[in-house]
Amino acid sequence: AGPTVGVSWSNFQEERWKTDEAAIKAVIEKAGGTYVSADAQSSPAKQLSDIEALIARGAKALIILAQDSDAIRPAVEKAAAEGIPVVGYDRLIEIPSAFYITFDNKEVGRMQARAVLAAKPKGNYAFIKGSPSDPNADFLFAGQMEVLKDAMARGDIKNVGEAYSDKWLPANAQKNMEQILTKVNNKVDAVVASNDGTAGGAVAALGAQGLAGSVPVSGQDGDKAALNRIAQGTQTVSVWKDARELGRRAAEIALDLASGKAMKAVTGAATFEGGPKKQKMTSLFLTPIPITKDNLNLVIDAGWVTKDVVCQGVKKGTAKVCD
Amino acid sequence: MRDATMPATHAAAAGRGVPLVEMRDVSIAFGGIKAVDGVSVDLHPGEVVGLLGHNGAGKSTLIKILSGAYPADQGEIRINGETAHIASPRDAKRYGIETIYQTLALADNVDAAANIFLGRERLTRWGTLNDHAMEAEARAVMGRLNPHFRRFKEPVKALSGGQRQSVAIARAIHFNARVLIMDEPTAALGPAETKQVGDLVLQLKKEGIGIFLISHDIHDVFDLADRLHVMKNGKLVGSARVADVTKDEVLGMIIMGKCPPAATPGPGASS
Amino acid sequence: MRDATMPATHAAAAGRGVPLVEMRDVSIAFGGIKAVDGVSVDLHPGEVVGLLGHNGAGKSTLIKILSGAYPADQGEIRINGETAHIASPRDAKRYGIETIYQTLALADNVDAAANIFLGRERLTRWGTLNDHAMEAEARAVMGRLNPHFRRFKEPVKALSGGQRQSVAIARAIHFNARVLIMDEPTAALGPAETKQVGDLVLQLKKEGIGIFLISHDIHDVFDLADRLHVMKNGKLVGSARVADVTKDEVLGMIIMGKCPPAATPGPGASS
Amino acid sequence: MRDALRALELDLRLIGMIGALAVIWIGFDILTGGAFLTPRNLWNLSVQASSIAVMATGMVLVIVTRNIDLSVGSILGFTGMIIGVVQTQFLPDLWGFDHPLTWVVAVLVGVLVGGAIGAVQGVIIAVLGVSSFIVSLGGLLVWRGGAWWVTTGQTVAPMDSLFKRLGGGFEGAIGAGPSWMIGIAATLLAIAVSLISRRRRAQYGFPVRPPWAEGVVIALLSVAILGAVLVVNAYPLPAPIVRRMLEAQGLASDGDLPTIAHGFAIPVLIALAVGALVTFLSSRTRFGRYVFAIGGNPEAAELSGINTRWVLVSVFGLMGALCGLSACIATARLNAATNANGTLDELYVIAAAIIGGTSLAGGVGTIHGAMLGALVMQSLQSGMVLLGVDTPMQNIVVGIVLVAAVYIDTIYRRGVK
Amino acid sequence: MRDALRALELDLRLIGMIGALAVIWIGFDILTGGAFLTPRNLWNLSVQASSIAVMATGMVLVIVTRNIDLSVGSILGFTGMIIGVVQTQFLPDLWGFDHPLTWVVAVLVGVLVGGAIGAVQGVIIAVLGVSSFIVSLGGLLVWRGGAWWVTTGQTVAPMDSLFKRLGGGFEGAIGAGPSWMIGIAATLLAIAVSLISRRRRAQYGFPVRPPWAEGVVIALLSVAILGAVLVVNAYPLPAPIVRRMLEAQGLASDGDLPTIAHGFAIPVLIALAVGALVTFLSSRTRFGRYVFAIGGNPEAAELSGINTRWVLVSVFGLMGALCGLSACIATARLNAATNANGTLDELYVIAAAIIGGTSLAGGVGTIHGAMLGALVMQSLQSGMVLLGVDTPMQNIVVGIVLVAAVYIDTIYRRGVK
Ligand SMILES: Nc1ncnc2c1ncn2[C@@H]1O[C@H](COP(=O)(O)OP(=O)(O)OP(=O)(O)O)[C@@H](O)[C@H]1O
Ligand SMILES: Nc1ncnc2c1ncn2[C@@H]1O[C@H](COP(=O)(O)OP(=O)(O)OP(=O)(O)O)[C@@H](O)[C@H]1O
Ligand SMILES: O[C@@H]1[C@@H](O)[C@H](O)OC[C@H]1O
Ligand SMILES: [Mg+2]
Ligand SMILES: [Mg+2]
Repeated sequence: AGPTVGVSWSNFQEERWKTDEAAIKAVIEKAGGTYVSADAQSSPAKQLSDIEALIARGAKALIILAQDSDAIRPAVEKAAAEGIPVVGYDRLIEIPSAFYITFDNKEVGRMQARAVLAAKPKGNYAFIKGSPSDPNADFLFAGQMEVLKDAMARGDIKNVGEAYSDKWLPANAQKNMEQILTKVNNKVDAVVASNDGTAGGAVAALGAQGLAGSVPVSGQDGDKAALNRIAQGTQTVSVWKDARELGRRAAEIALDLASGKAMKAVTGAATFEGGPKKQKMTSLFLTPIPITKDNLNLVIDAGWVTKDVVCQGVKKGTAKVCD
Repeated sequence: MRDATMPATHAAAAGRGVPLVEMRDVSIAFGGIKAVDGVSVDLHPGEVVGLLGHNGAGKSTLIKILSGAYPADQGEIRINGETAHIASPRDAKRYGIETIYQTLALADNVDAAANIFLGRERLTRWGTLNDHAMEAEARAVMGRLNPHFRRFKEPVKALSGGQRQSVAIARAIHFNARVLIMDEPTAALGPAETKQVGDLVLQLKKEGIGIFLISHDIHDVFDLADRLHVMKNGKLVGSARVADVTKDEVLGMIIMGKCPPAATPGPGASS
Repeated sequence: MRDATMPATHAAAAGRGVPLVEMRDVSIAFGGIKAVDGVSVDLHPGEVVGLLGHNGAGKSTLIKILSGAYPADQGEIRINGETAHIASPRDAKRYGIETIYQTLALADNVDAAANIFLGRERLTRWGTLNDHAMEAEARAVMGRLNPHFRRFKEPVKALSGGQRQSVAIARAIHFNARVLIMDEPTAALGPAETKQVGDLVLQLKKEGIGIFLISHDIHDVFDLADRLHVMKNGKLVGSARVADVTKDEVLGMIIMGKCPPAATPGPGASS
Repeated sequence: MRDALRALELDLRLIGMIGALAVIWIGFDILTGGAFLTPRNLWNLSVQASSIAVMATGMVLVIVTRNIDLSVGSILGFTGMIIGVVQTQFLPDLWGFDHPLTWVVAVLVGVLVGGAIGAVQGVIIAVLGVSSFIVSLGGLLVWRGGAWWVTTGQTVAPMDSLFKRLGGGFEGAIGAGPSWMIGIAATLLAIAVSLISRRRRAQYGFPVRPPWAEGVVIALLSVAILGAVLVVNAYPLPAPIVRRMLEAQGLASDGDLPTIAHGFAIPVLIALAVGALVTFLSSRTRFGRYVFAIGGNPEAAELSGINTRWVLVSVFGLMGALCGLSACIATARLNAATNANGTLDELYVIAAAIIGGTSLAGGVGTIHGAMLGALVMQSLQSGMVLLGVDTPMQNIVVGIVLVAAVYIDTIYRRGVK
Repeated sequence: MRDALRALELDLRLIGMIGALAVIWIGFDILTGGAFLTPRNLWNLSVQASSIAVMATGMVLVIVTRNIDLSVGSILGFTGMIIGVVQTQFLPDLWGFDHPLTWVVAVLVGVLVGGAIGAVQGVIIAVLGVSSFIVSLGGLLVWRGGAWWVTTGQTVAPMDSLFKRLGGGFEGAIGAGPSWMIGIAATLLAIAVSLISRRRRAQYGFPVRPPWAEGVVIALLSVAILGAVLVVNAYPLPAPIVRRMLEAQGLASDGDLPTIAHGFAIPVLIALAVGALVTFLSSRTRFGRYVFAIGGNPEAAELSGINTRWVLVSVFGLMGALCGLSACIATARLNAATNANGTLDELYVIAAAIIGGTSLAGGVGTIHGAMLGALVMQSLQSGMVLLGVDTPMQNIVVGIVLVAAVYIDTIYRRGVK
C-alpha cells in the first residue's frame, strides 16, 4: 500500500478546488495511498491545527494550499521536524524545504490585463480586486498594473475606480461595480476583475445598465458559468489554470518525496529565486492559458467542461464553438 | 367543556356532594427539599377556601401544581370526582381553573388590555385582533377594580404595584372560571381597591365558582372564607370550618402547628 | 459622613428642630403624566411617618426620588436643613438613606447573603470576599425576621414571596441607616413575620432613625406612625398627626381627598 | 410646539431613525459632490438593501422572543443553490427553458425549503430546549456545507429570464405607469386605514387625534409615498437599453431616444410587501401578540396558556421562509447561484434589526425600524464605495459611523423621554 | 447512590460537560482507530484550544452582564499586528534582535493596547448607553480595518525567538521535570484550599461534607492534575529535534537517541493561569460579585449603590486585555502576525462560553465551563480532520455534533434537576 498523503486546503469555497481535489485523490489512490484532508476556512490558525491533525493522522507527505504564506511557516517547520516532505500548492511557501508548484499568479494578472487591453486599448478602466485578506489578490493586481502602467502613463487608460471584494464574494463585487458605475455615470470602458466569481458580479451590474457585452471583463479559474459568459460575449477572458494538471503533478511529487526521492530529482524541477525573500526554491511552474471566445474549444477538448454547458443559451453566430 | 359533569344547580353544588377540586396526597421537591409534602385539600362549588401558613410554608407551590405551572412529583388531582391530568397551564385552563399568581405573571412590555386577554384575544370577523373591543372591555373591568386607573396605553411595566395587581386580577376574573385561585390578591391594593376585591369574591361565590384564597390577612380570610387549610413547612397542619375556630386558634395553627379540637388534623400537626 | 451636622441627642432630634429629611415641592412626570405633582413632606429623627394613598397615587415614585432611583423634574431635597444632591442611589446611601423597595430590587441569581451585603460586602484581610462572615451575619439577621428560613444556598429567585421580602428588609436594616424608607414592607409577610417587622420599626425609631412607612394597612400605620401624609393622583391631600385623626377620616382623605380639620391640607385636597 | 408634536402621536423612535438616515445621506451627498442623492443611487441603494431587509423583518420576531438566528446567511446560500438547480437543471428537463411557470416553482421551492429548515431548527430550540445560539451556529456550519454540496461547489448560472426580474435590474423595474398606480393605491389605502381606525376609536369613545393633526399625518404619509414614486420615475433607463428595446420592436433606434423611467424595482416591492405582511402579523394577529408576550415574560406567556413552543417554531419557520425568499432576490440579482452567497449576512441582518431599535433583551422591536436599519447599513457601505475609500479604511469608517448613528438616536430618544 | 453523590456536592453541570467531552473523545478515538486519545493529539488539542479559552473566560463575564462582544477576533488581529511590529521593527531598532526583554515588552504592549481598546468600547457602552452589540460590531469592523492598516496588509514574520515560546511548539514546552513540579504544587494547593475552607466552615458552624466525601473529592482532583502531567510527559520530542538539541550541545547525535518529553506547553499554562485568575476574580472579589448581580438584575444592582458603569467598563477592559494576551499566543504560535488573525474567533469564543453553560440572558456562567467549551469546540474541529471526513462534509458534521453535544448536556441537567 502507498503512503497517506495529507492535503490542507485554505478554503474550499471557490469552484475550482473540487477539481484540484479530485485530481490529487485519483493519483494517491491509484498508488494505493490514502487521501486525508482538511479545510482551514480562510483561517491561518485553523490551518496550523489542521496540519497538526494531518500529521497525527499519519501523513507521510503534505500538500498545502497556504492561506497565509508567512503564517504557514510553523506548520511546515513542524513537518520538517518530523521528516515529512511538504509541497506548497498554488500559493508560495517560501521555505527551501518545501517544494513549490504553481501557476504564477502575477502572470495570471498580466494575462487578464493583456486580454482586456487588446479589446479596449484606451478608455476608463475599473478594477474589481480580490479579497483584501488573500495575498494572491495583490499579486494579481500587481501583474495587471505591470501590463497597464505604460498605457496609464500615456494617459490612454484612466483608473476610474478600484475596490476589493471582501471574501471574493460575487455579491460584493456586484455592489462595488454598481457604485463605480454610479460614480462615473456609466463611463466605464473596461473592467479588470480578478476571478470568475467577481467577474460574474461585475457582469450582472453592467447588465443592469445595458453594458454587458460592450464592456470587456476579465476573470480566472475557468468556472463553468464564466465559460458560458465568454461564449455569450459578456466576459472577455478567463485565465484557465488547469487544476487537474496541477493536482496530478502535485500528488505525484508528494508521493515521490514520501518515498525518499530528493526534490532536485523531480522531473521538470527548476530553481526559483523570485519570491519576496529571494530564497532558493525547488519549484515547478505550469503555464496558465487565457481562454477567450476564440479558443473555447481548448477547454472543451481537454474535457474540462462539456459543450452544452458552455453553449447553453448562446445565440448562433456569437461563438464559433457553439455554432 | 365538561359541562355534562357539572351539578345542575349551585345549591346542590355548594352542598357536601362531589368536590369541584380535590388534591390528594400531593408532593413536590426542589433539589432534595420537599416544598409540598403529602398535602390533601378540597374545594366545593360556591365555596371559598382559605389557604394559610407562614412564609415558605408551600402555599404557592401547592396551588401552582393545580394551575399547571409545576408537575407534582406524586399525588392525584380530581376535578368533579374524576382524575385530571394537568401537565401545563393550558390543561388547567381547559378545566376552567384561573389563577392570580403571587408574582402576577404579567407580560411587562404590553399594555393592560393585552395582558388581560393574553391567550384569549378578541378577534374581528376577519380573524385579526379586535383591539378596540379589548380596550373597551378592559376599561370596563378595570373601572370596577381600580377607578383611578387611566394608563391603558402604557406597558404594564410602567404601572404602580397596585395597578399591576389589578390587571392580574382582571385577567383571572374576566373569563368564566369554575375554579379561581387567588394567591395574595390584595397584597398591593389600597383600602378601597381591597374592598372591591372582597365584594367580587362574594359575588363570584354566589355564581357557584369555587375559590382558593391564599392570604396573610386573617381578618380577610375570616370575612370571606367558608373553610380553611393551614400549612406548615410543606405539610398540612389541619382543616377547619371558619365558623368552628377562632382567629387565635388559627394563628396557633400557623405559627406553632397546633391543631385545635374543632379542626381536622393533617400530617403536619404538632403533637 | 456628615456627622457634624447631626443633632447631638435623639431627644433633641425627635423634637420640632431641623427636620432630618425635607422634600419641598417635588414633581416628576412620565411622558406627560405627572406622577408626583408639587409634593412636600418631612421627617424628623426618631419619627415614623406614614405615606398613604390609593393605588397609583404616586407614593413609590415620591420615595424613589428620595432614594436616588429617579431624578426629580423640580423641587428640592434637604437633609438636616441643607440642600442635598441625590442623583443616584449611591448618593442616597451616602446620606444614610436605606430603602426597601416595593419591587424588592433583589439580584435574583445570587443567594440571600449576597443580596443582603450587595454593594457593602464584608472582606477578608486580603481584600477577598468573606463569604463565611456574610453567611453567618445573614443567618443571624434572617433568623430574627423569618425563623423558618433555611435556604441560604439558593438563589433568591427560588424563594417564596415572603422569604424574598424578608431578604429585602434584612438588607435595609442591617446597615446603620439614618433614614429608612419602607415601601409596603409587609405586603407578602405572614402574621408572625409581620409582627417581627412592627417590633423592629419601634426599636429603630427608639434608636433615633427616621422612617417613611408606606402601607395600605391603615391599622398598621396607626399602630406604628407618629404622623402621616396622604397623596391622591400625584398631589398631597394633607398631613396630620396620627393622634389627631381617626381611621375613618384618613380613609376619607385617601378615597375622596377630603382633608379633616385636624390635618394640614395640601394642594391636592378637594374643596 | 411640544404639545403640537404630542398631538401628532408620531412614533418618536421612527423619527429619530429617519433623522439619523438623513444625516448620513446628506453627509455622503456633500462628500461625494452630489453623487449620493441622485435618483440612480437611491434606486440602487433600495435594491441593494432589499435582500437584507426581507430577512431583517423575520429577525425582529426572532430577537423579540429572546432568541437569535445566526444561520440566516447559510440558509440563504443553501436555498439559493437549490433554487438555482431547480430552474436550470430540474425544471428545464421537465418543460424546457424559459417556461412561464419556472420562476413560480423556483420561488415556491425556495420558500418551502427555507421554511422547513427554519422549522426544524425551531423544533430543536423550542421542543428539545437547546439554546438558539448553538442551534443556529450549527445551522450556519451545516447549511454552508450543504450549499457547497448541492453542486459540489459549482456556480449555477444564468437564471431563468423571468426569475431574473426578482433581482431588479432594468428587466425587474416596473416602469413609470405601474409605479404611479402603486403609489396612488398605497396613498389611498393609507388614508382609508387612518380614517377607519379614527372612526372606530371615536365609536368606542376613545380619545382621537385632533382633526388638524390627523390631516398632517395623512399629508406626511402621502408625500412620502408619492415622493418615492417621483424618485424612482426620475431614474431613466440607460441609452443602450432603450435602443435595444426600440430595436426589438422594430423601431428606429438612432436620433433622439425617448426617456423611459425605471419605476419601482421588483425586489424593493417584494421587500415592502414582506414588511407590510410581517407588520400586520406582528401587530394585528394573535401570533404577533404572543411573540411579544413571550419576549416580555416567557413564564407569564406560558402561564397564560399560550402554546409558546408552537409560536417559537413558527417564528423560526417564518425566518427560514424569508431566507428562502431573500435567496430568490439575491440569486436573481446576481443572475447566478453561488455557494458563497449570503456569507456574513447574519451579521448584517441582526445589525439591521438592532439599529432599528430591536432589543437583544427581547420584547421590543419594530419591523419598519429593522427595514430602515437595513437601509442605514447599506447606505454606509455603498456611500463608502462612492467616496472611493480603501476597503480596510471603509470598514473603519463604517464601524465608527454605525456607532455614531446609533448613539445619536439614543440621545434623541433620551431627550424626548 | 443519589445521596452519596449529593454528599460529594459536585458541580453537576461540570460533570455533565465532562461527560459530553468524554463521549466526544471516546467516539473519535473509536472512529479514528485510536488516533485521538494519544498523548500527542491531546497535547496538540490543548495548545490549539488555548487562545480561544483565554478569551472565553472574559466573554463569560461580558455575557453574564447581559452584554456581548463581537469585536474580540478583530481586537486580537489588531493587537497581534501591533505586537508583531513592536518586536520585529520597533524594539530591534532600539536594542537589536533577540533581546531578552523583547518578549516582555511585546506582551505588555499587547495587553495594554487590548485593554485600552476594550475600555474605550466599554465607556461607549456603559456611559453613552449604546447597545454592546452595535458597539462591538463597530469594533469588529474598525479593528479589522486597523489590523490591515498597521502594515497595509503585510504579514509580519518571524517573531522574536523567546516570544515564540508563548505559542507552544517544542521550544514552548517546559519539559518533564518542571511539569512534575507544577503538577505537584497544584495538587498540594488544591488540598490546602479544600482543607482550609472546610475548617472555616466548621468554625462558623456551617454544614460540611462528610470526611469520606472530602477525601473522594481531593482524590479526584489530584488524579486529574497528575494524570494531565503523565499525559504531557508521555509525548516525546521528535527525533530530528532531539538530534539538533544534542548537536547544539556538541554531543554525539547518532546511535540511540534519548527520549525527551514535551511536558506542559506554555500557552496551556497561560490559559490555565488566566482561568484560575478570572475564576478568582469572579468568585472571590467584589468585582465578580457585582458582575453577577448586574446580570441578575441590572436595576437592583444600581439601586444597591453599585457603580454599575465602572464595573461594565472594567469587564470590557478585561475582555480587551485578554484579547491582547490571546493575540500573543496566536501570533507566537503562527510565528507571524497576519491581519486576518482571529477572523471568526468571536463566534468560537461566544460558542465556547455558551457551551460552557453561560446564558445569553445574563446572570449565569462559569469560567471553567467556558474553558471546557473551548476544548469541546476544538475537539470537534480537529477530530473531524482526524476522521478523514470529506472536506466539505466537515462543516456539516461539526454543526450537527455541536448541537447534539449541547443537547445531551441539556437532557442530563434536566435529569438531575
Ligand atoms: N422554583 C423553586 N426552586 C426551589 N425552591 C423553591 C422553588 N419555589 C419555591 N421553593 C421553595 O419552596 C418552599 C415553599 O415556597 P412557596 O412559594 O410555596 O411558599 P409560600 O407558602 O407561598 O410562602 P409565601 O407566604 O412567602 O408566599 C420555600 O422554602 C421556597 O424557598
Ligand atoms: N417608570 C414609569 N413610567 C411611566 N409611568 C410610571 C412609572 N412609574 C410609575 N408610573 C405611574 O405613576 C403613577 C404613580 O405610580 P406609583 O408607583 O408612585 O404609585 P403608588 O402610589 O406607589 O401606587 P401603589 O399603591 O399601587 O404602589 C402611576 O399612575 C404609574 O402608572
Ligand atoms: O484561483 C484563485 C486563487 O488563486 C485565489 O487565491 O483565490 C481565488 C481563486 O479564484
Ligand atoms: Mg407564596
Ligand atoms: Mg407603590
